[in-house]
Amino acid sequence: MSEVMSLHDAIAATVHDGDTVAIEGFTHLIPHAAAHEVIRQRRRDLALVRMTPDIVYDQMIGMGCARKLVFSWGGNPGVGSLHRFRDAVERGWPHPIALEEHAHAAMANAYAAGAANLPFAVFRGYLGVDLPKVNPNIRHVTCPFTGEELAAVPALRPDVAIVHALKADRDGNVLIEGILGVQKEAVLAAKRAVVTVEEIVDDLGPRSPNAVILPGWTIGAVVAVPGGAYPSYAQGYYDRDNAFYLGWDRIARDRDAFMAWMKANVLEQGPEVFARHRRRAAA
Amino acid sequence: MSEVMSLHDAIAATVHDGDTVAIEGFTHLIPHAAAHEVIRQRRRDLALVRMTPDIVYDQMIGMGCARKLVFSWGGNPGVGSLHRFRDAVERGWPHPIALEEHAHAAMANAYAAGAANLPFAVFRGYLGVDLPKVNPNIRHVTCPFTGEELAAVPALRPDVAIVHALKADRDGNVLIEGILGVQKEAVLAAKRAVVTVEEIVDDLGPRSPNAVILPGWTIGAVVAVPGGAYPSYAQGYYDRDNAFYLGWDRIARDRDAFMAWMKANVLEQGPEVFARHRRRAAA
Amino acid sequence: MTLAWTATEMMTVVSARALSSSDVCFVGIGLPSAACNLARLTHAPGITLIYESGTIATKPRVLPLSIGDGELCDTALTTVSVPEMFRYWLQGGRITVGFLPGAQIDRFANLNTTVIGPYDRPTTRLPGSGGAPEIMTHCGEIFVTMKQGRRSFVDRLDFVTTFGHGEGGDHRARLGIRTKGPTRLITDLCVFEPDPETREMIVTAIHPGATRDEIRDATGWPVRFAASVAETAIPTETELETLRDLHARTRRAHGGGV
Amino acid sequence: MTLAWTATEMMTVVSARALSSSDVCFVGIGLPSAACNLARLTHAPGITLIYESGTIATKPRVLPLSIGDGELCDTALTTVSVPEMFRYWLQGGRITVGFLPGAQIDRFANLNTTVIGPYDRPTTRLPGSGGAPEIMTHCGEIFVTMKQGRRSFVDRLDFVTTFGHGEGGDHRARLGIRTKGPTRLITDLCVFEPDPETREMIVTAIHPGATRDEIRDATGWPVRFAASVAETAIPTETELETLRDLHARTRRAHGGGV
Repeated sequence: MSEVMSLHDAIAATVHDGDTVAIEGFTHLIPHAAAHEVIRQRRRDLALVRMTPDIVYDQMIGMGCARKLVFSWGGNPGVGSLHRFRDAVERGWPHPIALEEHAHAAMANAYAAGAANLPFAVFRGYLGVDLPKVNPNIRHVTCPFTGEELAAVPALRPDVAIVHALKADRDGNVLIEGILGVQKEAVLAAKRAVVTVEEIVDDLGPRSPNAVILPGWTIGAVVAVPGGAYPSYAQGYYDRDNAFYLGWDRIARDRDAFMAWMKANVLEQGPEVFARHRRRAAA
Repeated sequence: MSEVMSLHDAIAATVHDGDTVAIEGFTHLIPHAAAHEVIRQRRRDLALVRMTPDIVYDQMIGMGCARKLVFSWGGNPGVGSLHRFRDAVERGWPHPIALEEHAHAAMANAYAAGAANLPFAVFRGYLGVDLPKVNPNIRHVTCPFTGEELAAVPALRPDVAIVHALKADRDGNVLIEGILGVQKEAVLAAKRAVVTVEEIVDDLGPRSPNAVILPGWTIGAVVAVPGGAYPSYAQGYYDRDNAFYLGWDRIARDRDAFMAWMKANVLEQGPEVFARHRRRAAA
Repeated sequence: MTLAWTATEMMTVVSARALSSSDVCFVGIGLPSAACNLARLTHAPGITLIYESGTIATKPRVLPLSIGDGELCDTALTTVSVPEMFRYWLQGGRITVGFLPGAQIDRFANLNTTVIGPYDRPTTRLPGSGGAPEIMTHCGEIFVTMKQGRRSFVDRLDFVTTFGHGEGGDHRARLGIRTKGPTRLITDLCVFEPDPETREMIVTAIHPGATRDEIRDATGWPVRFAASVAETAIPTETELETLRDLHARTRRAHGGGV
Repeated sequence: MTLAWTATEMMTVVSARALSSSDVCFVGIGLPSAACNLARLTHAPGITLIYESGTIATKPRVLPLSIGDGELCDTALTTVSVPEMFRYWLQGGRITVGFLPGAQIDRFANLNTTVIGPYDRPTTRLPGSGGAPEIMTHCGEIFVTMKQGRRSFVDRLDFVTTFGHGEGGDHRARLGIRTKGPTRLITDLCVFEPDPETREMIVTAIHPGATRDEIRDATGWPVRFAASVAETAIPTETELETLRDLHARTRRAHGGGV
């Protein structure tokens, strides 16, 4: 059964220095507020996992939380580079970062394998490309029926998954709707999970019999953080703030500008600042 | 793009003697009307595939349509044996039938592998049991990371999948809701697919953004056959006729009683007889 | 001696008592379904029931007659596809207790539901594996429920459909299986539990009215009894009433429809 | 010479023309998204658009700014999870055309989006693979769209992120790949198509206003021209109006929100 608690307590209880942490979200429902809390609590030596590391991971890398990044596409979507990520890879600032690099197909299959308690994922992929030369975690298996060689990667089994969802009921059952990404797989693959939601309701209400739901007993902690996905979006609650993504490019380009922004907007704030974004679309 | 056509024409165009045919449905949405059409068209030498062969496969086996059965549980759910299936296996009537026997986990994974265009499925299973001794299509792969041995079975790639669903729109996009079974996987794994539906509507209407839908271009033919899942059920249309399942035991026990029933209720009828079951629950 | 309850009621009540609110159960049709819902309606209101048709956290008002009744879906938290059920939920290790029946069982709670006689020329063709082989290895523990008799409680299975404790001892561990396997075998006469060392199923409790001789006569291997054998507590009024109400509700709901 | 359209508009229009109503497209953000929706709004109303965020048969009223805008989900037939998208839809072989960009491309349309410089000590770290390697092998065919220049059209890639025609000839077939790979490379100056034998990308059409010398200057390998090189038809009024309306609608929709 999941526990409803404060974001501070949920992160403090769940995320430890050195953990492998998947903070997931595919454009939609990226848990910015939860990631800020991890930064505020000064977690170190994290192995960060995500298919599409974008601004939140740029922030965590720039603030020195990460020793390693497991990923398949690292950029500011529609804008360009992640400057803090590049600064870490190209110049080792604030410290060097190890990379385990994959393609999307590998990561998506690896999360699904983790959720299914398999040690590895098998798929058709990585044919003719250079990534297997630099990533020893890309191997092969042979089909025992056809003799065909297929790509294999280890299942992703993070210590912690952190995702944002639309709403939860009082038993901590969480509803995700719209663009689903790999959030369900990430939570089921992880040892522990924190889910932030736009709201906690008495009843999830009328829904498809096949609604995408994470039952409360698959989650460690559920936290209401209205607006907690901003500047990404929560379907039916608020839209993506594209201007923020554009603006981030300028902030992140410069180490000092970045540090100043993080101090003013993350270190000296709490999750309640996200509430101003809730239901903006509806307003 | 799927074509809307008559059940006779859809089966005539899609199912050929010797084909591997998956007529799927997991308690819910079993395509009885379509299976009857296959029987009426006197298809022969079919390799029938289904996780849970029940009455429709008992009928097809008893009518001599099948040379082989690929399955994981063959019984009359909640009632007992499938007598026509047993008569074929135990006494070779009307002719012997080859068995390729699996467990549910293997079949479910094999359909998913087929839908994903993989040559085989890998899962944790078949440990310590006798089935691998009698089924050469149960093999093993070794995890290239941990050395663990896992079970492997060939992907299911039927020539034809036949399923029943709730409704389709005029473009042949098909909605499935409620107990989903492996129908989506079976259709995506097959070379050709026929879907019977309770009704064809102008618009699928308000639904979850993540509704389970088979787009028209994944299906060969869509046919409106109201009541076509009877005596199984269609959620929101009519309930399962449990008395029919109980009654089938008596009919199927005896070869003559079976043949008489099939003559009166299948060979001399058409799919329109199923219409009397439509919306019985709602009436 | 005439009892105020049937053998099936006794088995159902004993099965229900073994469950708690924190369990996540993989439920089969028939007695397991009655037992799980009886537990939910009495001492284990928080129990999570999952049926292999994909219905998660379902709270049926009446007992389903098939593994995929609409009632299960209507009252579920959500319903997933069968491939997802077997991958993320069963193999994913999210089930604490599974219930299994068998046509044949041996002293190590291995089960046969495939054939009587040789596989290629069976005298009786049974339904086959279904989900059982992987339910047995992936659930935290397994309760087996079967009526006892020499034709079903056999010295040697005709076919090992489902691996319980194998040859006993550390056989499960040797195959890399980390779950407990069959921890209880609940019959109409008694309860068996595995010997801590040999893993042979031995009698640990006898139902009121049953005798050791009856149990011996109904078992196809030389049955062993634990050093201390309990007498099963009789069904309480609440247990019996709740169970009978559930069955009556079920009959009313299904009776009119056919 | 001043044209009545921009280079990007030309690329978009040429890309759109290559699509038909029977195509199922795996659409990327930016120019491919504009081209696919332009095709849908003009000559290919039946085209099926799929974005890797899971949205199937989407009909966005305005262009999405990210691969997972709410607009894509709101106007989709349905939206599936990312693992399902990569398994059942992309790897499942259900996509006829994919669009890919690259930071670097070579004469066989292999692409680099990983690093400039050595992998371990890059001078420029690029975003990485994303879906590209498997989009390139699983879609029926691939259109690559890139502005031409010597820094991007290179003799040798720093890193092969995505395998196009490899070393040319039957290299794809030798790896067991059955799809066509890059069948068009659409630039701001011209259109390349693979030589039927060598699979080297050769110029088959030149956009109005562009010259062979311009193309040579902007290509880091000794560029080859087909025996017969066409001139790209100029954008029609309908094409330009529809495209500009789409962009204007997009600006209005997104402009006010931020």
